[in-house]
This record gives sequence, C-alpha cells and structure tokens, in this order.
Amino acid sequence: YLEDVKSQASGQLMAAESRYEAQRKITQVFELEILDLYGRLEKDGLLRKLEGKAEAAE
Amino acid sequence: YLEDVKSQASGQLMAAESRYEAQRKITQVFELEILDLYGRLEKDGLLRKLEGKAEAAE
Amino acid sequence: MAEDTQRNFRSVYYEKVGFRGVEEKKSLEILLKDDRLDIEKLCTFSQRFPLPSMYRALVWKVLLGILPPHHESHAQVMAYRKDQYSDVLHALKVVRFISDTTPQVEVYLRMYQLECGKLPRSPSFPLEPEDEVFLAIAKAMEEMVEDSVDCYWITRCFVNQLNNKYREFLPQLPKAFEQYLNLEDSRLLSHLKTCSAVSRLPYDLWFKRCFAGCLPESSLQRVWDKVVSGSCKILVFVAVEILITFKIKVLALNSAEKITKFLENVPQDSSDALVSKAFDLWHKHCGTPVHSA
Repeated sequence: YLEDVKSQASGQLMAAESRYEAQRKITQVFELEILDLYGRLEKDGLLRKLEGKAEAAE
Repeated sequence: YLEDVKSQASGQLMAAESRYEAQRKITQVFELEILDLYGRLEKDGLLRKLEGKAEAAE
Repeated sequence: MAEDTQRNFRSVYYEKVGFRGVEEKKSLEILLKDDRLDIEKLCTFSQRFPLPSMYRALVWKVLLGILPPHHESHAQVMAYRKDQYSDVLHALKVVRFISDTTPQVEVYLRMYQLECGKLPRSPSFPLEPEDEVFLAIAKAMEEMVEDSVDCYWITRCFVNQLNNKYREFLPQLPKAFEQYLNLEDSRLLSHLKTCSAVSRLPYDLWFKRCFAGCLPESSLQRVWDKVVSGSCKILVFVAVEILITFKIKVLALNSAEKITKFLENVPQDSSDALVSKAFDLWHKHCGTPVHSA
C-alpha cells in the first residue's frame, strides 16, 4: 500500500514538473524573441536616422 | 510512517506548483514586453510609411 | 458445460455478424475498473486484441504515460496536461509563430518543437525530415483522436516512443523485413532483388512514419495499438503482408522506381483484411502474447 501511495504521488509530481518545464521553455523562447525585437527596433531606428540624413543632404 | 510519506509527497507537489506559478509570472512579464515591442515596431513601420508617402507627395 | 457451449455459440455468432469484440470489450472493462491500472495487463490486452474505439484514447494515454496508473489522479494530471497544452499554444501565438490560420498539425509540430527546445528562429525555415515524420503521424492521429489536447499529447508521446524506446530497433526492421519476406515468399524477394529494389523500398514510410499516410486510419489504429503497447516489430509484418497482398502487381513491375512508387500508394480498399493478415503473420512468427487477465 505504501508503494501505491508513492507511485501515485510520483505520477502527479511528474505531470506537475512537466508543466513547469514547458513554462521554462516558453520563457527561453520569449527571451530570444525580446532580443530579436529590440534588434529590429534598433535597426529600424538607425534606418530612419540614415534616411533622415539622406533627405537633409538632398 | 504512511502519513509521513503522504505529507512529503504533497509537499513536493506544492513545491512544483509554486515553481510553476513563479515561472508563469516571469512569462507574463515577458509577454507584456513582447506585446509592447511589437506595438513599437508597428508604430515605427507605420510612421515610416507615412513619411514615405509625405515625401512622395512633396 | 451447457453455459460454455452457449457462450461459445454466442461468440461465434457475434464473430459472424461482426460483434467479435463483445467478450474482449468486457474483459477490458474489467481491467479498466481497477483503482490502479495494471499496465502490464493492459499491454498484453492491446497486443492481443483490437482496442474498442471508445477506450482507445484512454488506454493509449495510460500506456504512453500521459495518465498515471491511478484512477484517482487522472483528473488532476489531465488538468496539468491541459494547462501545459494551452500555455505552449498561447506562447506560440504571442511570438507570432502561429496564427489562427495555421493548420492544426503544424500547430502540434511547433508546440512539440518548443517543448523540445528545437523551435526554429522563423516559421519559414525549411522543415527537417523528422518534422515531416511528426506531421505525418499527427495528421493520422487527428483522424483517430477527437480531442485536440489528447491528440497533441498522444502524438508527442508516440513520437517520443519511436525516438527513445524503439531507437535501436527501428533501423533493424528493413533487415527483418527481408528475412520474413524470404520465409513467406522467397520468389517475391528474389524479384525485388533482381530489380535492385530491396534497398529502395519505402522504409521511411513504413518504419519511421509507421504507415501514417499509407493505410487508412481505421486500419492504421489497429496497428498502432500494437506499437503503443510495446511492439514495433508488427510494422515488419504489415510491410510483408502489403507485399504478399499485392504480389501479382509487384511481380508485374520491373523497376525499383515503379515498385517503390506503387508501394507508397497502395490501394486502400482491402486494408482492414490486410492488417488482420499481418497480425496472423506476426503471431505465427513471434507467438501469441499470453493474456493473463
């Protein structure tokens, strides 16, 4: 019976851990996405600046 | 002893649950950041388009 | 004694009119009533009998470890599984990797990739061969499992089983195929050899995709009952039986290309009988698993 209790608990625990692991993977993906988006924003900003200069030079 | 095992198991499960909750909070913060960055990128894109049009109209 | 005769008569009668599974269904229901499901007995049952459709998803989930053996925890564990499913699904939408128009099987693939830490940087990157395998299996699974949470989890664990538990066995299946085909019909094998077709047979379709996209789902799920419950060798006998069933056609084809092309698109109208015969072959060569229930 003791084994039974243990195995039941471990079944639940494993599912809970797996849900947590997925959440961690999501955080990692979000982190990369944020970096990527900042990169794009900076590139955009730079581009606008360059365009602005180009216009001014015309 | 059985009670011991049970309480240990429920402790572990609760720990897993709270780790999940903590990770979810992080994910949620990141999610807001992503939404914000997308918003800025889109505004930028729109702005550039408008500027482009304005120039063309000049 | 009289009762026995009557019961046998009834079984035979059911068999004739197509209710062959009545006795089997009852014995499965007894197994499923246990507070703590006996995984070994469920495996043996699935190895021996086709699972009744209404219990297939449940038994698969238990055998694949999606649900634990204890009935009492099923609701709680399934709630965790559902959370995980919606968390991952939502995350993919946030990063705009999927949209409302993304085909369901591709959604499953992206979810799986995210969970494995293998999500590519952009959805427009070309798919790897293993992704195509996942998609083919997910597509077939969609036809078998109605609920999308169940479908994702079963596909994910089915694919994991192929990649882990069966990792070492799957590459040996082409050799085994050749061996059993030789035992069953050596003339067919020598024809394949003459055409240099042996090394070019659709092994990926057979042994990586487990016939997903090759057999109709109604027959395929009976094969997958065996794969889920522990036998990947059944795949060999399905392949052998395909060759035997379409022997005349195959013997008439004289190039490896034509043979492979034909085998990749075999007619599907007799699939159910084909699968039954493949089971007979399997039992003949590997014995019948003892049903201890």
